[in-house]
Amino acid sequence: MKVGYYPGCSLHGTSREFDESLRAVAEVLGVELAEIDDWSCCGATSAHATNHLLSVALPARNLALAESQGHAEVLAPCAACYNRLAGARHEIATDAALAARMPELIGRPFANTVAVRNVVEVLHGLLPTIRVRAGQPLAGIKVACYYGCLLVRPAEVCSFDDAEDPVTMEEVVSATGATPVAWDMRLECCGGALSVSRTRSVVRLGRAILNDARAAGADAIVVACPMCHSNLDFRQSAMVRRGEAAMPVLFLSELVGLAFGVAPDRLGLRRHFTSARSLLDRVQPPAAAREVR
Amino acid sequence: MKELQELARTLLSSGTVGVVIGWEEGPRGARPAFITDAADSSRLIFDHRCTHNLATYLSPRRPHMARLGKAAIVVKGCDARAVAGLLRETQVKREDVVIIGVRCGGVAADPAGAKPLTAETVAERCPGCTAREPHLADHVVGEAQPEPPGAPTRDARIAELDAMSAPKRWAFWQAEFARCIRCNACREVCPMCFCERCVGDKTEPQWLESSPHPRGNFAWHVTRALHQAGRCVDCGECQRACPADIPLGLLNRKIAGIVADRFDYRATDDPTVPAPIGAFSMSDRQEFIL
Amino acid sequence: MALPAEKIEAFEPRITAFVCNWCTYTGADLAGTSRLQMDPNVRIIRLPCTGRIDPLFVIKAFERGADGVIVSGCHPADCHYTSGNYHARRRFAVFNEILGFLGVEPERLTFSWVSASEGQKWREVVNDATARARRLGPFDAFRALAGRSA
Amino acid sequence: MARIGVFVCHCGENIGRTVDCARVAEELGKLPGVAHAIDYKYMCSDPGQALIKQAIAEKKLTGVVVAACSPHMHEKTFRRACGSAGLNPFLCEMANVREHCSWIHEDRDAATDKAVDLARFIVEKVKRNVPLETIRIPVTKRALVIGGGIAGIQAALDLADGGAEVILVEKEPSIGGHMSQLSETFPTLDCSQCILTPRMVEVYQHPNIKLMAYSEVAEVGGYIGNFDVKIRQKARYVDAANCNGCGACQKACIVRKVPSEFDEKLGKRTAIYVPFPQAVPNIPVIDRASCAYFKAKAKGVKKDACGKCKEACSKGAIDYEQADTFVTEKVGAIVVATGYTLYSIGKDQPEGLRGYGEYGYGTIPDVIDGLQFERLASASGPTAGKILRPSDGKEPKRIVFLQCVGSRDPAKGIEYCSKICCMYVAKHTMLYRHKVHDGQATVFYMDIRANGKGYDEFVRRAIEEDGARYVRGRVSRMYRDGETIKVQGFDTLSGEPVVIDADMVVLATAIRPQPGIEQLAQKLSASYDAHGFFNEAHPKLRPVETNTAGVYLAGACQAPRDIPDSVAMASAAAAKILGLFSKAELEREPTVAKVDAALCAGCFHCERVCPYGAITRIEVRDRKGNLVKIVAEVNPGVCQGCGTCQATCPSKSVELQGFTDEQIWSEINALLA
Repeated sequence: MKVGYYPGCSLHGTSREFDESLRAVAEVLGVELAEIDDWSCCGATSAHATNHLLSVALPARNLALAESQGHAEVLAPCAACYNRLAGARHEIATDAALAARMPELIGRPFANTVAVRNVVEVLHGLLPTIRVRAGQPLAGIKVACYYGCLLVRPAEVCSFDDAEDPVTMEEVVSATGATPVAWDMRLECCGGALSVSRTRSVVRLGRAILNDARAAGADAIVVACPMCHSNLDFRQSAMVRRGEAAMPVLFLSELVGLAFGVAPDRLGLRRHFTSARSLLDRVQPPAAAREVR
Repeated sequence: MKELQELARTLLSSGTVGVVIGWEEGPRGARPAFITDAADSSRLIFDHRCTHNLATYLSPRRPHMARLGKAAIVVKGCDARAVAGLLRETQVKREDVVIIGVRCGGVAADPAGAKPLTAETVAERCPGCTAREPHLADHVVGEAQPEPPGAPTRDARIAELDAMSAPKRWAFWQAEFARCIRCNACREVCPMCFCERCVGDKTEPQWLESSPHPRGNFAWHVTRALHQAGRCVDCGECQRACPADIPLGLLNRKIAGIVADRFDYRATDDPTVPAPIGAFSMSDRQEFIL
Repeated sequence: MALPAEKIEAFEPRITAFVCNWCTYTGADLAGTSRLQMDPNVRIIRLPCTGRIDPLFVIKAFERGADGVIVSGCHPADCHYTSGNYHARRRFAVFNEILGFLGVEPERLTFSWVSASEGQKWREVVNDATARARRLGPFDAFRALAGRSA
Repeated sequence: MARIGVFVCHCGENIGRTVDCARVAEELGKLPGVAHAIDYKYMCSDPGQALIKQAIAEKKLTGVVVAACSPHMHEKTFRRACGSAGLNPFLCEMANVREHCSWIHEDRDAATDKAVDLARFIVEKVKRNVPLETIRIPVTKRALVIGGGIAGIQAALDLADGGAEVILVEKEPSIGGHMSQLSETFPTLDCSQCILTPRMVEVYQHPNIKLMAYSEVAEVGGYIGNFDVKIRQKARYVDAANCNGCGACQKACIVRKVPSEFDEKLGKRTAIYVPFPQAVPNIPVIDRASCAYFKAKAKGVKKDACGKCKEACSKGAIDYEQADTFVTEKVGAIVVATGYTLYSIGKDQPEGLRGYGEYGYGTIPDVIDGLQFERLASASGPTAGKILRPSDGKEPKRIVFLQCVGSRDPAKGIEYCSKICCMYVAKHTMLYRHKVHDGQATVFYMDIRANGKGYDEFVRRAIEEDGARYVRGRVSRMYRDGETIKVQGFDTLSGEPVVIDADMVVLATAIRPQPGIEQLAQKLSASYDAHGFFNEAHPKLRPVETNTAGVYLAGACQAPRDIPDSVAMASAAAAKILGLFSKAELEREPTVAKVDAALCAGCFHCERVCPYGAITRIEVRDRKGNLVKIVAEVNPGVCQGCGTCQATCPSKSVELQGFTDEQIWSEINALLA
């Protein structure tokens, strides 16, 4: 299986561990990630806050590149990239006038034929393989799956799962041998980019999420979004109070990698701000944990 | 072949049916056969020359057939769709007919066509056929056949016509229809033309002039096409029967395209699938309506 | 096929309209009561419902020398008989495409939904159909079938 | 040879100004078959009509054409005039030379030419007209009412009081419908049962009403005035004739924990039960699915099957062998009053709808719907009128009410307003405050739609006197936090997100039609909208009729309705039916289709396109009785004369009288001569 790969800026920057773990997991699963040549910014929040047309054209350029490079589908691991790419695809598909303008705007032919996938969706499609490849190292580990906002909404764009009650991430986690917990804050806002401008709001929101996961008995939170990860991991020290245990926050690909027995180093687990040691200590065989500082 | 003959023998000698409608060897190639005596079952054949759609003999407007008793009929996949059409339009009851399906690898345009079947001799509807397996049959005999030789040609010709200006298309069809002698062979051979009294024969008022005259010819062919919309099974019999070589298959193919495009309907041998004309959808396209 | 300007002036197309009793006929009545002036080239034949309008009527009208034909009835969901217009829509969708395939200029045939309150729309339908037929000129091709030319 | 009379009207100046009427008459007079052609100032006036009558008599006319205004204006007038002169009215037609000619053209020559054309083709049509007889249909003066809620009860009583016989069919064991479940009603806060139960008893005792509870309509045949309705009476396993309603069987029943439908699953009932104490009829039914006797039988246990109720019954009324029975009734009119059901927020939804995952898909305890709250507030309910939350029986001190759950939410598949929720939520907050004095009700709303008599005052009272806190905005999420439910929403007036802690949440879920309504509508050949509500014949002028003659609507089967609206509709439907029943026979225009059995090949395309189910199949047999073929036949009582069958028939073996192929062919021919 070969799939076009759109890493976006995060996976080359703050979330390198997402990229590293994903490549390690893809290798085990026999998925070839073909990075799109000459990819550019998806537009993220800035574009659609300033110019609507631009916010569609930027993703369209990348989709057109993928199209010309022969890809039927593109994997966009970052939830924001995914949302922008899938959103633009949807908008162009449902607006003939917009579709007609696209080739001229982006300066290349574009038929809007490329499907956009996120990590949860792709891994979910490989459940049987994951079950076979996963040993038992995660047995007994409880995980809170955190979707955030961009992965499953809006419903008409992100139709791979129920926008209000998604289950795919839990199913992937189950396939790794870990146990997903039932909790309430799975879809709550993490504060997103307000992390910089209104840090206190993000701390307040993140704390509620951490507390709920902890109350549900989770040993770790699993995410599939660099923004969520950054907020819950990087800002966690401000969220937990004295006496409260830290909550490791893992990318879904990292958890799957652990299940496959990939060395934590290769999964980038050492890059986290909140130590994953408490979790790694429980991963069987515990030898794996030694590779981390 | 043996299998088919054996089956016919059993059906006749057990009294299950009074007649088996199939094909036999005739002086000019294959021809329809009506076997009423089990001993004659060995006359039955099936090969690429058996182009006739025998379903037309099931029409209740053929009383001499009814006299032969309950019928078993040999059908190719395309013919089975005609039987389904008759069932759908309550002309035949399912329990009144035994359907023997044969697996088809395409037939020749001419029942006298020599072996083997080639891209030159194959009937134009056969290449790319999607109905070679008769699902409706009570018994299916014979082994799976290879794909018919050759490539589909009609869609390209239709596209060519569609690309012409209206006056050019008009001239094309007028030249074709000008040859029509109103012999009604297209109608008589058609399994789906089972009306008691064809509108083409109606007087008081006479909507369609019945003499071979350009005006009546045009009206007839438009009306025939319209009445076939969503009903034609593309068995090609009208075109084969036409002594004037009018490309009726082209027109039929065009209609099939229209109903597929607009109503998502394709001829099928499942009689429970309702025909598109006589039904409607709230969301039918209406781009042609102001 | 377009005619030179002076001929267009002189030519008065004959247009037959088949309309349903409840919507378009009443809409045409409203155009009358509203005194909406329109081209005098259209003659209306009243049927109960578009469901009753048979493609044979259209063929016959062309055979008899009509230069244009209008078929008009109730908007979807407004049919007095619930669904006659839906059946007509399917029937005429196919008929229209077949005629086109056989080389009849699509401008000869006008299909419209005109409700009882759309007198204004009826005027537009009439004037547009007349203008189109005027532009195309007499339907000589069809008349030639009968061996007579206009 | 035809002898047609042509009468050209000037309509004062209306036609005469632009059309040369004399010339029209003169031109028409030259046509073969026209025996008489004149013009006159006002054809519709008495002297004008006299001219027609006189000509019919003197010139022995075989047909009349009046070239005047639209037939919609005066066709009836002139046909009546012809009829009174002894000419069959259907031999008279009008040419519309006013609306379609003189009023829309200015050029006198062009208008006159056109008027001649218009009259000429109508002359050709009339030549082919044949005398037709008005169709007379006998009327069975009995009505069927489907549904025994407040709408059905009101319709049945009004009809019965008006002297008509009524059959009232109710699918539940008792009549009363949703209204019997309600605690108090807005805007007066009078007790629902107190006003309803006397009406229920009245139904039971009315000599003109035959009540068939625990029954359903299985089949409907026939047409206005003459419906044949097959009704399935479901087995109660209790002999209604012998039961005296003592209740001993229920006391004896060993299965005591079946969730009660009447109490919206908040209370329990026995396996043999009457839904509520005031049920009408007061005859129990055995719920086979939960009955110990039937369960044991199903497992094959022969001995020791329960049978406690049978032992307890002193009248020997319990009959385990009872089976469903069918009766066929003849009725002349039908009222549909099947009411509503509530949308539920769960995950499993019918096609086109979505549940509320953001509210936990109905998995959070103490999130209930409006009808459940009614049962909690009802003195006869499972808590005897105390507001106690279902999970732990504690009294909730903080209740959040949500309006528009499902309703007005296209994302969930329902874009319409459910109409009654604004009012009953206000009522709920009042009932709550009256019962829990220190309780705080919070209402999330989008708009308040209180547009009835005394309605807005009622909502103001809830807010101003009973302290309900109204928050304008929607709730985005709901989740449990220990014993509390966190309700997270947005106050659009202050522009702030809000989180409210609640002990209980009440959802005003959307009103939907009863399940199975499509099938009923199909049996009745009545149309319904995309949501399954019955369509009225005209949204303004015929609000309680359907497009199928003789079938009427009352209550929430047509759209969300409150009690006053439902009652008004029911009385209106009853009045319509009593009007229908006041005549011995119905008269119908003979514009109906007729099949030529000799030509019909029996393809039944006509059957498929007929909007009214007017096509039936009949057998054609030869003299020896052998079946020749099965052909179509039109029921003239059902046919409404659209003619879709004729245009569809490939061989033109069906003809619409008044618009035959011959007539239209002649019109086309004459028009383009």
